[in-house]
Amino acid sequence: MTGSGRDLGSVPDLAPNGATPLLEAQGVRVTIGGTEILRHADLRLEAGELVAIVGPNGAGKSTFARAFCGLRKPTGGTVRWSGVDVSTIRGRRLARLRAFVPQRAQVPNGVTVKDAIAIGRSAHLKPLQSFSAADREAIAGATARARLDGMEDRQLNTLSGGELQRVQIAVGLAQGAPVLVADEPTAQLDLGATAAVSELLRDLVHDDYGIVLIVHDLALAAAVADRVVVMSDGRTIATGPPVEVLSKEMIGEVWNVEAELISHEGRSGLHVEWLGRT
Amino acid sequence: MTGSGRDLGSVPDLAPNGATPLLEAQGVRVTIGGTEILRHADLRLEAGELVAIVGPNGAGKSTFARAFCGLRKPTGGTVRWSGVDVSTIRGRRLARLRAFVPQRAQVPNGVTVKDAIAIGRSAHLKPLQSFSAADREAIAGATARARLDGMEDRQLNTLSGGELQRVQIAVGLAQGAPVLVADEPTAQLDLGATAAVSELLRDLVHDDYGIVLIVHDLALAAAVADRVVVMSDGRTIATGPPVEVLSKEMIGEVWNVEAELISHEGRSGLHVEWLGRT
Amino acid sequence: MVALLAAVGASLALGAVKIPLGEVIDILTGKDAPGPATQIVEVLRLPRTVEAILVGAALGVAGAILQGALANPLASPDVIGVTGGAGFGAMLIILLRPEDIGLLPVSALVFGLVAAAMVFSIGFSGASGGGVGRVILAGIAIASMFAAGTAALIAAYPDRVPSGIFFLVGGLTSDGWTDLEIIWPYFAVGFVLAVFLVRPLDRLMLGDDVAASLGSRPRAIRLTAAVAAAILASAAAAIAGLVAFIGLVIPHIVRLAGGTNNHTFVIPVSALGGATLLVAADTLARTVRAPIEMPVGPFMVLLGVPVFLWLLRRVV
Amino acid sequence: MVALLAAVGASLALGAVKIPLGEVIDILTGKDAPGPATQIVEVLRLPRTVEAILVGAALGVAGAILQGALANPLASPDVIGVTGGAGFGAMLIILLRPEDIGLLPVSALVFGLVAAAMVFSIGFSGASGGGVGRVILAGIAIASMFAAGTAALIAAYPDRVPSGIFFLVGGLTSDGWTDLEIIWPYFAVGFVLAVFLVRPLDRLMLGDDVAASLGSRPRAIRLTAAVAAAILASAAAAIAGLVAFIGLVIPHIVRLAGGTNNHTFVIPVSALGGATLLVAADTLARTVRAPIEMPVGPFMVLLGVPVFLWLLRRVV
Amino acid sequence: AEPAQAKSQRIVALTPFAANTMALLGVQPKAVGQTLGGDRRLLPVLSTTRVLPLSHPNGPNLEQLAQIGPKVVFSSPRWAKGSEGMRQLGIKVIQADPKNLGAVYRQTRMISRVVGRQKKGRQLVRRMRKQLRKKTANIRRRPKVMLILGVGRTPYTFLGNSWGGQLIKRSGGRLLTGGATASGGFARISDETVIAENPDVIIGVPHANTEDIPAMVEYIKNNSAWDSTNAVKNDRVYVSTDNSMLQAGTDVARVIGKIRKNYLNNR
Ligand SMILES: Nc1ncnc2c1ncn2[C@@H]1O[C@H](COP(=O)(O)OP(=O)(O)OP(=O)(O)O)[C@@H](O)[C@H]1O
Ligand SMILES: Nc1ncnc2c1ncn2[C@@H]1O[C@H](COP(=O)(O)OP(=O)(O)OP(=O)(O)O)[C@@H](O)[C@H]1O
Ligand SMILES: [Mg+2]
Ligand SMILES: [Mg+2]
Repeated sequence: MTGSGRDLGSVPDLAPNGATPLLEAQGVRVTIGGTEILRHADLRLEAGELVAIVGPNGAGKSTFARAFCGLRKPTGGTVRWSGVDVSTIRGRRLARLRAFVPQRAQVPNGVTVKDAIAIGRSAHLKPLQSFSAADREAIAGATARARLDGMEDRQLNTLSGGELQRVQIAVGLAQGAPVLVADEPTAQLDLGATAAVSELLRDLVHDDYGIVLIVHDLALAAAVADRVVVMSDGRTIATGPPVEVLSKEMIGEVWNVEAELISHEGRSGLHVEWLGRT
Repeated sequence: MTGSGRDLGSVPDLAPNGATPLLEAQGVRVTIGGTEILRHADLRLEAGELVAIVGPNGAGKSTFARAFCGLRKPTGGTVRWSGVDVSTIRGRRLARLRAFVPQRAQVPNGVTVKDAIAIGRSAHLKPLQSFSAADREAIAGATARARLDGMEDRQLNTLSGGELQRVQIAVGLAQGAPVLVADEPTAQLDLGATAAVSELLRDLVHDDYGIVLIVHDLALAAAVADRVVVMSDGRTIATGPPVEVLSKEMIGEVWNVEAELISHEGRSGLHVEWLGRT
Repeated sequence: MVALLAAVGASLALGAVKIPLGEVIDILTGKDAPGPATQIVEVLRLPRTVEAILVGAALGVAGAILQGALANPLASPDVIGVTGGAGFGAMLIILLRPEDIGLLPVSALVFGLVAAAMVFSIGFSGASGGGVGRVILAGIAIASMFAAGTAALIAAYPDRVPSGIFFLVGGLTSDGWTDLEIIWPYFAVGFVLAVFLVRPLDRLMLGDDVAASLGSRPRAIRLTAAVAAAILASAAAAIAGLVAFIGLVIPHIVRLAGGTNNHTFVIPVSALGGATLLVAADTLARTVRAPIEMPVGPFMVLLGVPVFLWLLRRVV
Repeated sequence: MVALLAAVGASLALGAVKIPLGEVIDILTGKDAPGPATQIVEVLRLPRTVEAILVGAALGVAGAILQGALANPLASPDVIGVTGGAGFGAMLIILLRPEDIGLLPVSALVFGLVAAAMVFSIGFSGASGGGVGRVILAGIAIASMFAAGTAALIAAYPDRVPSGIFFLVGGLTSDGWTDLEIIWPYFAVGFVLAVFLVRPLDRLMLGDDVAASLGSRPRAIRLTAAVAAAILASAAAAIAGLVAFIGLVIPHIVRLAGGTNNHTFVIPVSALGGATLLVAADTLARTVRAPIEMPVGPFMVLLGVPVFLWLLRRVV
Repeated sequence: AEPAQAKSQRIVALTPFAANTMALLGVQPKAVGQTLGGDRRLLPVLSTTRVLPLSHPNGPNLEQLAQIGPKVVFSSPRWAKGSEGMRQLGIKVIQADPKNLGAVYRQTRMISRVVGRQKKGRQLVRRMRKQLRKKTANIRRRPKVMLILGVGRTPYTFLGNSWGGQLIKRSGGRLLTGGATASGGFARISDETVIAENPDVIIGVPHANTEDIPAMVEYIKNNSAWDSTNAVKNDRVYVSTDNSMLQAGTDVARVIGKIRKNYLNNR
């Protein structure tokens, strides 16, 4: 699979310059209905970097992602995209900065795979404008990358769990933004598809995309991420290269599980004490 | 975590005897809208056994599970629960035979965790009958096993992805049937919760439950399953002990990925060539 | 419960003719001699109050059941064609054969049930039969058909329309026990079905797959629920015309107030709430401008909507 | 498109008075001398056909937009209070101030918009404001209020109700360009908004999160869609009364026929379909029992429901 | 029905026709009905009689009625829904709201039987027939008349079998469309037909107040579909706000005389 990379996206309105990172979130806090769900979360993303966010259920990963993507107003802290405060960016400009693939998909009736991907691209169009050849190419590229060729005319509500998740990714890809934020895009995917998505993400990184991947599979995170951010109880508690951060101690402390990343013939695998025989 | 086991369930109407297995599905076929989705699937489950069904997206795992649980009428083949044809079993009798935890959850408004688990138990009641002390104990047991204590009054639609999945499992547990069929119950779970679910499942097996687990994580399947069934393209193509079935060759053939199960200090981990550097 | 009792008391005690509460109690306990007062209480007020209780409860339950079975907050007896059918059946009598007005309840009941049956025969057939989408679409088609029939009748007999209005806007009348004597079995069947539907509807909330796993058949539940709602709503329409408000709004009020969608709570409380609202509104409608009787709808709204809006503001 | 043109041709050519098609064309191209035939075509048939096209298209679009924005197949202009408001506005004039009958379209329009505005102010406020559930509940509350108001008016002036029938059952009239001269800007605004809503509504189908990710604001889209639908439906009610069928059924027919929910397809085709159906049904209503004009509703149902049921049987 | 002693009998008359007939027969009803906002067309002798407000659907308030305790109620199909309740109260309900001239005579005789004044009843009918003959004599002109019910752009036209249509025919007018009939007695007539048939007189029965008549006339004249008709051109558009065109009374001859004089210019 070769990266047609930048062809997918158009040049963003706010071109990143060397100094400011693509995304910088500091001390983000979110309160829902009186309880503080996100207490203090930081994130920094450069172009050409894949950051994985890991952490237990309910740690606030999805909430954090929604906040720094501008989908939910934080109650505190700052989020800057290429130095610009996210609350001042709107509509298509925001859509061209980042694509967000949510954790829970809505499965509408009467929508085909092709339609859904085209809708993802529509963020690029001015009202009334119709798809250009470049747009159509981006749609075809996203379809191919998500390995959905031949499924274009299937209705979303007849897809298997994994197929649906690939469509979600394709929708995000068609958007063609330089940053892709994906909230557990591989939860329902089989091993092969997960590997394909991993390759795809690395390809995108190679083409200077910035990627935030929220994921539970620590082995996968370790394999694809340049940097891992660990969240726990509403806070980002560690950040750094996978091998450093995902130590046996950290895993034991945060996830309460006896597990270790072990490398074998250059491939790392997570060896977990599943049945707590300790 | 200790297994209160059989307390959860009541004695099924159709008690298994030594000869007939709890569940036996042979040559099951399912056709939807003219296309044959399930071509030929076999499964045999004994009490005290955990069988994992693995296979790529769209292989027909969910369809097979729905068919042998009596949720969808197969177009061919036979499904017998303790020797009785599934199509002749109805209503509460079927509900006491097996619990099914579906892949895609519906998230209703205005339902609390406690309510949902109680609904799972309601399959045990005659119309108009109300919960007995034993029922309430089963509900409390299911809540505790799914680690949902303290969350009883939360609304389902405010839960995180992983929390929701634990509720689904708890609903199935409250049902108290001797067979639990779970379709990817750990897809959204964190490492700790996955380990907890694994332990829970093994506990149940220890208490003579029969369990069918559909799962993408081969390392997990290998660790918890007594037997693994591989599905591909609508067929069950292999069955046997994990280490035999999940060979490097099988994985390469079915999932099209370079990966290997490697044991280290008694824990096996899956070492995957994520980025296809082959 | 207390509210219902208070409403019932008021309903029996108040009316165009003043009868002291003590006398009302004497009459009800059979202590009072026959006379106009006895006649008013026994022949007019008592049956009417009983009708109000039954109709209000039936509509509350029908709405709650349907909103549960179709998982749609806009569901109401309209949706399964009952309102359209009953309206047509009533107009047929009122406009076309006013001399047979005694047949009105029967005609409304029969056409309400026929319309519902048509909706079910379309909605529950075919591959996706029994799915929420199909039932809703079938309901739309059939309801439109009967609405068109009603429109045709109304347009043909404009001078008789004022007589039909009371049915279309809904309201109770004082006419002794005759209607109830015919209709009560339908209420009975509907309420009994509703009781047995409480748990299955709860299961349906968790999705068709979970419900099936718990031993229920989602299609069968949906059909039974729709049938029960059709029976209750048709019976209610036969007695009180088209009182749309209760079936649509009461279950929402109950859900908002209770903070839960559990049918174990929603269905019985909707019955109570519907009965209370209708009894109270009918008492107001009879007394506010006595001896003129006003339509009951505005009073239901007057009592119900403020509560609804207040809950909406607080809870959601 | 062809069907619409055929319907328009028939609408212009047919009527209670027979005018040969050749003469109709001559009149339209200005070749014919003034006379009764010219008057009939120019003052009666042409404006009425134009009205039918606009009203049909407006209702089709309003329904399609609302069903999309609220993700509910039961959504129609009823749901955001427009029908209730417009009905109240019309009855206010017809029953309370019959001497000012000329104000009927304006009153219907204004009250339709007021009701919608009330729904929006409740539905789009608060923490969960703009969520589908809240908007629907607010719509139910406000629609009930206006329905109660209408019921109260009707009860107060029962004898005047026959005058209101044609508004309530809906239908076009032959009265030149006067109404359109006042109302056209509303149609214009509504249609323009609808065009800009096509893509945002498509995005909304994939869920609020995806829509937000694509740079849309779900609440804003929902509000704009509801406003556009309110304007279109109020304008339609001002001209043709309460024609419920089109807004509810046409979008479903279009979706079933096209096999897609894509708004790029559904919205324009609903406009075409609504216009075609209303023009055709109105032509039938005028001619079937000429010189008597029948209400248009039954004919829409006669033409629309068989298609709907046929599609339902085939596609779903 | 058994002839009864009228004065000692308790009778309530809900329709003006029944009340006036009773009065003409020399019997006072216990109470008379009056619709909400409706026009009272009662004879002066009835001015002191107790009035029961009528509202849909039952007509009178049944509690009030029970208190009065009548033996007989003269009602109308409009209040049919209330009949059952009245019967339950032990009241005999008799319909007395004629829809055509023949029924006026029949029901007059019927009322006279019920109140026990059969002889007076026969005299009354004879007198009515004679007056009618007088009022319908010497018809010279037969203008084409459009009689419309209601307000707005979509009024109904009275057909030949409606009460108003019969009055117009008796008064010498020709109804539009040759007086076609339909089961309800009313229909919308296509404006195209109006232009083609070109009525000489337009009479509106709008359910409005008397003081609104000029506004209503103005509105009818401004209907662009009708402005080419003789009626509008010759300023012969009238509005009648009482319900004499809608509901039969005992004064048929007087009403016909009024129509001929005021609207048809036929005397
Ligand atoms: N609307 C809400 N009301 C109350 N609590 C909420 C709401 N939304 C989220 N939460 C809580 O906030 C916490 C964080 O949720 P979030 O979805 O961000 O977790 P997460 O890290 O993504 O978890 P997972 O891995 O399970 O998806 C959870 O405990 C969740 O229950
Ligand atoms: N209603 C339907 N119409 C057409 N095809 C369907 C329908 N339901 C399922 N399929 C197809 O049947 C195949 C098997 O689906 P199934 O859900 O059983 O797969 P699965 O093995 O569970 O996959 P996953 O691991 O992704 O959940 C898929 O290709 C799916 O697209
Ligand atoms: Mg999450
Ligand atoms: Mg699956």
